[in-house]
Amino acid sequence: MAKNTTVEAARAEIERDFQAGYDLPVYVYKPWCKSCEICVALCPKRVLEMGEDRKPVVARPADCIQCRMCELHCPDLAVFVTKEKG
Amino acid sequence: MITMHPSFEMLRPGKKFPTVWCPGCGHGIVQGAIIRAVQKLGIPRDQMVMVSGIGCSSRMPVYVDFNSLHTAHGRAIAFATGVKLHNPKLHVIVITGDGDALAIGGNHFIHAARRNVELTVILLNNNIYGMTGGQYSPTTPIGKRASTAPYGTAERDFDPCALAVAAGAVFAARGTVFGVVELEKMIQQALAKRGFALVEALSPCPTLYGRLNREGNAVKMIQWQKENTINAKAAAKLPPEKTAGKIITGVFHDAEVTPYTEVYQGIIDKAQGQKQ
Amino acid sequence: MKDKHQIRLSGSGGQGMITAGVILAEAAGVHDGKNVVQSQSYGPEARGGASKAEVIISDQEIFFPKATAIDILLAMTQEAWDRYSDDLREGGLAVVDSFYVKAAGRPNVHALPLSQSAREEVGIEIVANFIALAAIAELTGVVSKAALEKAMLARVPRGTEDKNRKALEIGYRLARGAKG
Amino acid sequence: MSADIRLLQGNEACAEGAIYAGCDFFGGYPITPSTEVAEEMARLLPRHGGKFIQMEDEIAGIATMLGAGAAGAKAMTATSGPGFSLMMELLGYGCMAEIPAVIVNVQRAGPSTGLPTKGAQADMMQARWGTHGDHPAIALCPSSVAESFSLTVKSFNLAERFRMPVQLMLDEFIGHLREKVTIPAPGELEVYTHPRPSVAPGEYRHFGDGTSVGGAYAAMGTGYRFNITGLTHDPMGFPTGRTDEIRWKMDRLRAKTDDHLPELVDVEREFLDDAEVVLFAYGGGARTAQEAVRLARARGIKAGLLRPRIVWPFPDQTVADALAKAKAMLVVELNQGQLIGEVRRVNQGGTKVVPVLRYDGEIITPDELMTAVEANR
Repeated sequence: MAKNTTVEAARAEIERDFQAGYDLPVYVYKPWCKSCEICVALCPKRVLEMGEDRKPVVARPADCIQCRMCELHCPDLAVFVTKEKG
Repeated sequence: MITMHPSFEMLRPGKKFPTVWCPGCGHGIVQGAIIRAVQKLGIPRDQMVMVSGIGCSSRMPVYVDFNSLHTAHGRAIAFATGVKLHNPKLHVIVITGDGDALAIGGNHFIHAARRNVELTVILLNNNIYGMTGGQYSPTTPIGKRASTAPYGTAERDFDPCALAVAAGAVFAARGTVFGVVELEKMIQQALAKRGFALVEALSPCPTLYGRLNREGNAVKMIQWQKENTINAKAAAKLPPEKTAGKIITGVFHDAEVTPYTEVYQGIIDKAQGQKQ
Repeated sequence: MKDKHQIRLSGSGGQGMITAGVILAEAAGVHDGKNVVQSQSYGPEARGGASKAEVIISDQEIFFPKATAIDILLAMTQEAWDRYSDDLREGGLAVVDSFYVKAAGRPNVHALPLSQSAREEVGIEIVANFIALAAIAELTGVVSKAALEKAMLARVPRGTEDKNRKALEIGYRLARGAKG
Repeated sequence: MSADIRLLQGNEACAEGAIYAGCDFFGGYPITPSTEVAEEMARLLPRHGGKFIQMEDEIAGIATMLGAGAAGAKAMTATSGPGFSLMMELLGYGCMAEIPAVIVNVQRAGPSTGLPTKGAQADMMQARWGTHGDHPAIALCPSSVAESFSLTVKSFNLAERFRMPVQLMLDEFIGHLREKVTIPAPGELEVYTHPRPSVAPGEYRHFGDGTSVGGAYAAMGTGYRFNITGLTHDPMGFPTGRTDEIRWKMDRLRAKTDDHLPELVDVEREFLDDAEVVLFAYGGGARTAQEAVRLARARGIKAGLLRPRIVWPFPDQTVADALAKAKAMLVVELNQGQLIGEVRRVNQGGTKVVPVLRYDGEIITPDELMTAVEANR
């Protein structure tokens, strides 16, 4: 289930992950994810897969082309691309 | 270089997320497009006012860090008219749904278009009343099921873009959440218009409309949009049999007409000129 | 002179009874410095059929705002006379249009050719209401002539001042003739 | 400078009062017998740089007024009977969202279309209880054209201070009556405008800090972004389902009037010291009572008059005090008996409470009222 947090809390949590060396091209902020699978379905390179917890996982990071389809289509601002294209 | 979600800066401080919307509801996708459109235009958020009525879509203003006014069912456009007329410097976006804008609020919708009040109306059309459990709306297609149409509706739906244009809107466009990039451009164009501008965003309701009409989950409904919509420019080049039954998207109308608050400023000047 | 006057101006819709009432009230109230209240009939009652405006003028504060015992009645039509003359108190004075109204059998009724003089001398019947106001002013002194003219000129369209002034003169003259 | 004395209708004086009070927005829909308020505002507002808009119906009228009010305007609407009924939902919105505004109701006889051109005072309970849900109400009743001016100014002051819609309950008798009014010079009457916040935007709470009355609150576009909603909300304006927050909000609304009753009493008392027969009257109907109390005194009857100018909140204590000293209280109303229920509610002793009512579109005459006075002397 989604967990209610403020944007300030979300930002702090994500920053901590970044500082701890997060290096994948896509970030999934799980507390806001409602498991709708849109990001998984619309990724043209199948970078994302649904995990056992019904949240997306970055299964094939090397295939990401930074097209942002996942980010633009996530209704809950829970998925975003962490790296600029090119 | 690793970067944060670019929309976070526009979210309401102190407000808990995620949103009230169901999993896979298209409204959050439209919200993202609005945020990006405002960011790209560089409108200071202090000048932004988001006004809404009642319904699922109308919950949006609380999530975005603008001035916001969540009003009563159907009345968002009438409230927004007051905001804009009192302070024409403010950018006023109306967030409304198909039931809110076209049923209970239909009168306000056509009259604001007629007056050409500078409002950017984003009509999130999910073809159903979501908040109250799936009753049919003025855009539920005939024959489709709703909680108040267990055998399918007996009513024809109408086209909000055509209605707005007929009533005097200066801009009318229809996009989908599948085509969110185009949708975002339409919203940008609409925000830049001086006058009554409508963007109809087709936004699936998997929980109610999808289930009642066996159209599958959010993913299936978004993919349905991909397969069943044609851009107006492309459609114009196709034979009629290829476009039959498809939903046409795109910008239908884009005109320049002196906006309401400017005309009213002329009234003020005239009245003050006559003052003894 | 009695310090409270209840005046009813009646006629048919379009004869300018309300305008006359407002001007009389403004003249007596704003220019003569009396206390005044003015009220009138509205709506279907005021369209077409009989229309009335009431003015109460007093040196004292006026509480109840409607006329109960009429001191001065103007009736421009037979219908207005039939409908509104019952409230004319004993000893009250009436001015009626001699062309339209048969008001026989009442003392103190001055039948004056209001509309006829308007037509013949000014060329437009619409100013009959001002002729009537002037006649009332001359007969009763309820309002000063200076105040009446000032109030009237402030309310009439620009360019019509002369015709309206003439209407007042006719009214004063007719009333002087009636006084004998 | 000589005094500005004018002959005005009650409705025109109301519009002049609004301008005096600094009203800069009118949204409404014309309806008899309130239309002259709209017509005058259409003429006057743009001269003063304000805005007038005729909307598509009364719901839109009050909605656009509240929108302007939320944005920072001193806003107003005016209506009558059927239009007042249409506005009821959003009157509650204005209370919940704490938007200052003035709603003028020039009362006509109902129900339904009723008598559009004839007066009544039959919306008095609607002003108190017409919208759904518990909520505070402030309503004023002018008895003269001069009061139509001064009480409109007062309505705006109360709306700003109490941060809620205030209802000016005119009636057709006063709305269409013409009387002399001395327009006060600027500064002669108090004009109150609520303060704007001085805290840093991050610390601002649109519904916070425990000051629902007299506190500072922001206009849109001034650096303080806030959420306004008709949903029950917390101090930030965020919708809430928490019972403690719901109770906080509801108590905050109730406290607006309940905690400030002394400043919400505005009653005219005439000949009350030794009065045995007290006339209770308000608005247009009070004009008859003012006449009758003098007629009664001239006949040696110890009569007095109690005339509330603010009717909601009801002046319980003032009425109770008068009842305690009187043999009878005659309640004069142009309806089938509305505020008489309030009089009976506060009547703790055995004072006789007598209705003197008229509801045929005409005002009670002094003779009618004197008959009742004589019968209860």
